[in-house]
Amino acid sequence: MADLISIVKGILESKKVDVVVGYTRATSPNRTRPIVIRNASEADALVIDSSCLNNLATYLTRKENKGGKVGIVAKGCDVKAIVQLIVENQIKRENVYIIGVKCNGVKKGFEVEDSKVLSEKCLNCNVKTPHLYDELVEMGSDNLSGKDEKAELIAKLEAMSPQERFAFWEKEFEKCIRCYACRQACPLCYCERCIADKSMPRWVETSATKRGNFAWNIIRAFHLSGRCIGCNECERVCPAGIPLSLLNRKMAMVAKSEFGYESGMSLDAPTLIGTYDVKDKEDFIK
Amino acid sequence: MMRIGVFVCHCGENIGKTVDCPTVAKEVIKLPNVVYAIDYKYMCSDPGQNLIKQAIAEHKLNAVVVASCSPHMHEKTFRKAVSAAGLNPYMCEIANIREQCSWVHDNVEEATKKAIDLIRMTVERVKFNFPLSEIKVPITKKALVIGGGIAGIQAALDIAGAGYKVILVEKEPSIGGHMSQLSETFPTLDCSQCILTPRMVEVYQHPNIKLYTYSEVESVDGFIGNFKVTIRKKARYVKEDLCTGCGLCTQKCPIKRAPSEFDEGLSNRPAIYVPFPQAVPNIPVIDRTVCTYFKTGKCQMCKKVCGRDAIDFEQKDTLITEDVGAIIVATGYKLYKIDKKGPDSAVKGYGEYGYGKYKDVIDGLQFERLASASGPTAGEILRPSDRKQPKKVVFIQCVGSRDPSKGFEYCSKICCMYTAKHAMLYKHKVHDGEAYVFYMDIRAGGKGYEEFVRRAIEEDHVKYIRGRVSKVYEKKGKLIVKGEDTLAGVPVEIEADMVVLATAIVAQPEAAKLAQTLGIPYDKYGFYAEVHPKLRPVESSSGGIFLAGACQAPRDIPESVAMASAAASKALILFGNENLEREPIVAKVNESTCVGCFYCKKVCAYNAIEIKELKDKKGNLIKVVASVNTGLCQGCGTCNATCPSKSIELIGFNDEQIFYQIKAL
Amino acid sequence: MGDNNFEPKIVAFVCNWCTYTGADLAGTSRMKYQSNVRMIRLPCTGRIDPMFIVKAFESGADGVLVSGCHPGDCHYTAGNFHARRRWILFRQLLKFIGIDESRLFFSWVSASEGKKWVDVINEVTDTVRKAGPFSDYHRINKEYTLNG
Amino acid sequence: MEEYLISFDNLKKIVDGFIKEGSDVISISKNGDRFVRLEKSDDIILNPEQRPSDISAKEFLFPRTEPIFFYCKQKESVEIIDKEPQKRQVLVGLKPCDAASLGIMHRVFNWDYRDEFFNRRYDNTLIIGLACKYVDDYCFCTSVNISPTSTRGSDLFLIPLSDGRFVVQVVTDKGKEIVSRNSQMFEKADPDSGKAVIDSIKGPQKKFDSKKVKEWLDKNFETDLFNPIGDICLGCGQCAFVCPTCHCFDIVDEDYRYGEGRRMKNWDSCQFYLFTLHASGHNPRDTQAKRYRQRVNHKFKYYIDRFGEILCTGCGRCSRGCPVAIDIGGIVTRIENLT
Amino acid sequence: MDIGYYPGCSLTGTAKEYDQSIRRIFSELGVNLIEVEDWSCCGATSAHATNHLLSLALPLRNINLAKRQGLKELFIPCAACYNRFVVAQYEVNRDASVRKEIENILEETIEADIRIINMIEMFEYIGKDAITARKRKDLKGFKVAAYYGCLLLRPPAVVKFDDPEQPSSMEEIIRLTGAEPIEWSFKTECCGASHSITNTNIVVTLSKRIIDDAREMGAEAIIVACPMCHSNLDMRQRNIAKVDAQHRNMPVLYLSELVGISMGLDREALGLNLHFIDTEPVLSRFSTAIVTKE
Repeated sequence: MADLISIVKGILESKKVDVVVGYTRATSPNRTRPIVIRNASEADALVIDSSCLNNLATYLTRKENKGGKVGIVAKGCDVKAIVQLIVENQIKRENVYIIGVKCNGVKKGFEVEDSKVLSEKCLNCNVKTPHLYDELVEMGSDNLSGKDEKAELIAKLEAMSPQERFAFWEKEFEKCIRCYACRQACPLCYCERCIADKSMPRWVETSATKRGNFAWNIIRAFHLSGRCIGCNECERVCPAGIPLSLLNRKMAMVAKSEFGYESGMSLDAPTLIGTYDVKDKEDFIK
Repeated sequence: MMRIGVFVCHCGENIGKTVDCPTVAKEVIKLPNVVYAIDYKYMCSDPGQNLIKQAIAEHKLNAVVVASCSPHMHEKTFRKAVSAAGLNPYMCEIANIREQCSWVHDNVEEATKKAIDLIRMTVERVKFNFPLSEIKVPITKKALVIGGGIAGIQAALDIAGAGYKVILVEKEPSIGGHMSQLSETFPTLDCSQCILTPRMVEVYQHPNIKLYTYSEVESVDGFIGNFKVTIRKKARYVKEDLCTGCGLCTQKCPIKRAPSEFDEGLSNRPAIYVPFPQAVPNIPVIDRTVCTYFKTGKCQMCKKVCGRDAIDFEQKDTLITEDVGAIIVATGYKLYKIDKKGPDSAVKGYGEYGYGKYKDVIDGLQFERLASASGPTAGEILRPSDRKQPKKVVFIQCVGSRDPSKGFEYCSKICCMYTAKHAMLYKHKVHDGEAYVFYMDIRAGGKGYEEFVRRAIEEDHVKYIRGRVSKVYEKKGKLIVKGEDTLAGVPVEIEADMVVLATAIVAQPEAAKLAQTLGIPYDKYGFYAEVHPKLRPVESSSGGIFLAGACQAPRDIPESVAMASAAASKALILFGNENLEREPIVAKVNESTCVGCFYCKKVCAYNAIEIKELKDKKGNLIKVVASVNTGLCQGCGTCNATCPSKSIELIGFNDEQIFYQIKAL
Repeated sequence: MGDNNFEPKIVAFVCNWCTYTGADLAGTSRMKYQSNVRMIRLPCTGRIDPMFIVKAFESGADGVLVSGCHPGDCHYTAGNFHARRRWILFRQLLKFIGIDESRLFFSWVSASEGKKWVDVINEVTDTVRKAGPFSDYHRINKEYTLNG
Repeated sequence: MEEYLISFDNLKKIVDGFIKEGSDVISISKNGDRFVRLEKSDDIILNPEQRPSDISAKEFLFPRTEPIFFYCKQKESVEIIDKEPQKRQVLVGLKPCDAASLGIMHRVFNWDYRDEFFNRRYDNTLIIGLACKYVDDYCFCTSVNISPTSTRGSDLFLIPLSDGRFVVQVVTDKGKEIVSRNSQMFEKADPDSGKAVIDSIKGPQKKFDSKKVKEWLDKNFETDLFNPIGDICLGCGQCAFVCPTCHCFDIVDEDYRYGEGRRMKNWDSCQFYLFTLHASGHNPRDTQAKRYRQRVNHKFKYYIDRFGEILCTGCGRCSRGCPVAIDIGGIVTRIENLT
Repeated sequence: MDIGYYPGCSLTGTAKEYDQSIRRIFSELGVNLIEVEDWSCCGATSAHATNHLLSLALPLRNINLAKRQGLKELFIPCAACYNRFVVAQYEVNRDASVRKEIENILEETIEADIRIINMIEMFEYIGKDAITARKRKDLKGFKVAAYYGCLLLRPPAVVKFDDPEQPSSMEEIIRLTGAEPIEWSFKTECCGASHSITNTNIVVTLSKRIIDDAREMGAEAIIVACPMCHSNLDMRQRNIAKVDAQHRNMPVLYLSELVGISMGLDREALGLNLHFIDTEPVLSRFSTAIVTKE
């Protein structure tokens, strides 16, 4: 397996790509951050290890990058996002050069207490080796482990009464400060003008009121239904610590159970919304 | 600044009885932007309408809400009224306080409250209405007729006769369709070809008709009044302009044993052939699947003998595009071929009847050829296996029809009649022969039909047995037909010399494909669906596309012809206008915010969403966005609801209108 | 659930061709049903945006009904199929957030089903009345308001 | 400066006093992510090793959203209704970097326009600071004229002693008043009783000299220094929302119900594309790099120009929480190295 | 592979060899047949003729038993039983009111979603490769007539199995053994089963015609997948011989037996010794060899 830096140098020199998005060491040594590399000489800054949490696919839909040829370092989960972006006409396959990363899971965070804990998104990973790539590199493994608290929580919520569930979310959404970090970090929130910023009419109240927060979080979750690829970036970046992945995962579960659908897996699979089956379940319709 | 007038209608007692209209008027005048409100006995009456017109003038209203009956009743009336007063008709909205308020509630208090709410909501909505004008779409006054059978021929002649151009496309080398294969026709027993051939020639010679035979519709773009059609003209390997139809090539062709499609395989034809003597156009075509030259690269006999050097082995398919305003689909039917059922065929079989296994078990069309003077036996009834005259012939009806368990649920409609005809023709030609017919019911609804069947039974002594046949098998050179006589309640076995199966009428195998090309719906059998089974029987749900003949359901000749003329008149009605006018309720894209995810395109049932590239002055691509073809858009608004960023909105039902309507709850 | 004189506020989003016409038919046939429902007419169920429902609750609705043409009868051929798929997802989402079957209803009512419309409306109204005011949503609506 | 000693229990008693008299007592939450109102004094956490909360305490003086006034639409007129909120509140256990921030923000809210909403809260707020023993890669208070033991912004300042008691430094009259009101809870401390502890706290080592940084910024508005940051910055603005000194806000009118509405004041961030987007469609800060430049300049130049204060207390929240690990301390350090 | 097994009464009596051969070959094929515990009558004859509800309740009782045993598929070799089970399932799934009635009778809820499998489907289910893989003898040249009878195929709308008039699935299984199914017209002709006891001469005439046609078309033996068919065709040949001097015996084999033979299994083990018509004359050429499981 070729090594990351030489690959990146190669594709930059051969003009296969204009830029490469990858990871580099951040200020604190057990943390990495994204970096955009424009010429081969900078490539040495690249690193790839279990602290590479970010889903870099977010950068593919950036105005600056659109149209151009972009190389990207992508774990399996990130590749799902890339696939979904291609399916949704946001990028062209031929314009993205995927340096896939064989990944054994990434750390929950950079804080000491998290450094041995496996990120939740990795627990049920089905793409340790990416399902689409142009080159493949190894990440190497430091045996992390974690347990799927969210799954338990979802089950717990489902068991609750509607009122209890509502109360739970009221408490969570109340924290929302509407920084929209969840949106900015999401690789699939590529709208140029988010509905939350639409003012005529104002579907989502600007102020961080409870009802505004409900509206925002509901529409966010719905717009990602059948699209979210479960990279958990939204939750990771939420400064208010709202467990957004609960919503995304629940909807992914629905997509699976109702339609046997999983997003980001295939370039030619039809999208979930935008298609229909005459036999779709309608037991809830009178 | 919005100046809204509210007009509350009593509709006599209909509304007034349960809704306290004066109070309603008093209440709604309090609403912001409502500058005038009045109740009146009958708003839809002339004085009522004048009330509105005057108010518009006197109070400088720029929007109107009429609280009355359902918009389905009088929306148009009131919109006309306001436009008469110089207001844009789309600045008028209806609050339905009759069908959905006064008529369905008893309690005056509740009904009145509800009426006020409904009006308030409508007032809020109308604030975000804006003037709209009908969309005008020009019409190309030229028709495409697909299918050169009797229906297609009739439609083409009617439209051409009215002075409009017609393109007639037929996939076979000659027009004429199934009717040209028939011997005689029920109930008059007049010779099919004698009545059809003149029509075929007329088509060929008509100055307004452009005929493309051996051609198929490749693709159809556009919409009512403005279709762009691409036609694939298949290579004949014969130059039509040079060929005189002398027929020398067909005589000299060394290949003689290719089964004749026209004779349903009961006779053979050469590799270069004209399907039948009266074919229109009388120009041969080379069947490259059997032609020696195409197989081995040698021979070229036809080329050698052709004095006009009309043979062209190099000929390629050509694509022709035509602009038309209306399309008439007349692609006809096929007979259900038992032996050739595809894996996905809806039908389970009838293998037990031995079709394809026993030579002398044939279908209806094959019998037509046997009985036809132009057929392989020159009209003599001789059975295929040994060319002997069958003395006992069994006709089995409803083979595949009316059989939910293993056939089609539907009735093929014409079998009762043509079976009677067959039996009759047989008896006329074989006087000492016996004819048996197994039937379920006789369906002879039609002018002179019942009488015709009676004649078969009473004058020609055809033996009708009511019952089904369980199997046909060969024993000692005879075809044993095992069946049941349900009237006598006994099983019957007939030792027949020949068996004729009235197999089901089925849709053309390519029907679904063509439907998708045209964008018209079809039923589970592949028959094309009409918009309304009673009131709009010859219109498909796609504007400007009409149906004629057996492509829509099993039809006999008179019906097909009637449908054809009906479809033609539909096209002519269209051509009677310069422009199409349609409601401006269509989607509109906000290009500045659209990111081109094209979910809107995915959900659009009318292919109304097109991909548009935005370029800067230098012509560099800025981005790709959706754009709406207002000709195709039908205004369902599914795109609007689907668009995540609300960058596409349905004019007339846009987000703001609904938003504020909800808000005023 | 609470006070007996509670009258639920119910919004119905309906398509123009089937349900709205069906509701008209109920009227022309002088059938009677409870007066709580407020209709919002749209061309097609396909037009009904999930945001409408959120907005309805924000505007104080205690229950929301979505109704259109039976599958296969859509005036726009497939609008209701797309709508149905949308609802399958959205309904589950709202349910997960605590807005359940006692607040959100779906039905197919054709132009000829005046009777069914009456039954649906009465059933919906009764269910919501039984469930009581949608106090959860009313509560969050109250935040930062004059009387909140 | 007066110094006293107080036991944790007595401190709690005082806090209970506040609660009883109806004041809001605010302290860090159990999981340390943000500040919350306390039910009872037992919930107080005074842990000098505590990492700075994810979201700063500023929301108690400058809430993420607040109504300015309400209005009712009549047919022709609009009626305006003010709502007078605000009771007394006590912030207990603020780190020096947090305590200082409130004073810094006070400047901007009392400059060309006196923001009554902020001031009303500010005047009604008592701040009890706590010496800080936490240091990580993102702390740099010492580089912005603050130290883990500086009393800036506090009314009372607590220095934890090994025996569980606290040295209480009385910083302001507000603080004095508390002491005198609860004198029996305090015992006089001999001078510099906290000194030992103070000396033992090193704090983060100085990363840069803010003067040099400003000099450079004064000269280099046009620079490509911020481009690499622009490359990766998501423009999510969480940095501004967690920052104890960021104070930009946006004002919107909301018809929260038919005929009734409110004028709201909401947090905003210069990192948002919409922040400077003109109605014309033109955007003077059209790239993320420009937006980030604005952030740095505002904190380390403009604010100093106007108020002589750095608009940063080195708490490191923005960098700790940044989704893409952009480290403002690091960047400013790099700037210094350029000089 | 575990699969539910409902033998039904015939297979414990007149059709013992059917049961025997089935158990033998499927153990060879590594299929574990789990017999439904406490299974009861399927209601094929009397109940079916006298009491509609009972005729549904009986099979459904057994289905519920099977479900409770955690079975997902139920293999029912007897065509009559198979037919009853499928019909019962169809009825309750189609008509909620019937379901209610039956549930009241059974005093338990019905989960009729178990998959019912007949003899032929069973072979298709375990896979044709599995069968060819276990083949030890090629029965090449062995001309046989596949006889389906009525119960496997009718009513078509309910059983939804093969073409009711012109079935071909059994032939496909037969071909796997190398034996050669002949084309004939009496595959689905009535053998008179229901008159088997009450009106034997009807059975004689009907069965005779079937056997005659099979022979005329060149068959050496008839293959069946139904105990009723077997007893009629096998047992009644004696009576046929009485009315028709020319009658020559025609061995009648169960499909399972045929497959067993191709597996080279011992004929006793397959129960061929229990037939009325000696099968040796046609089978002798495929010499026996006891194959022990490897």
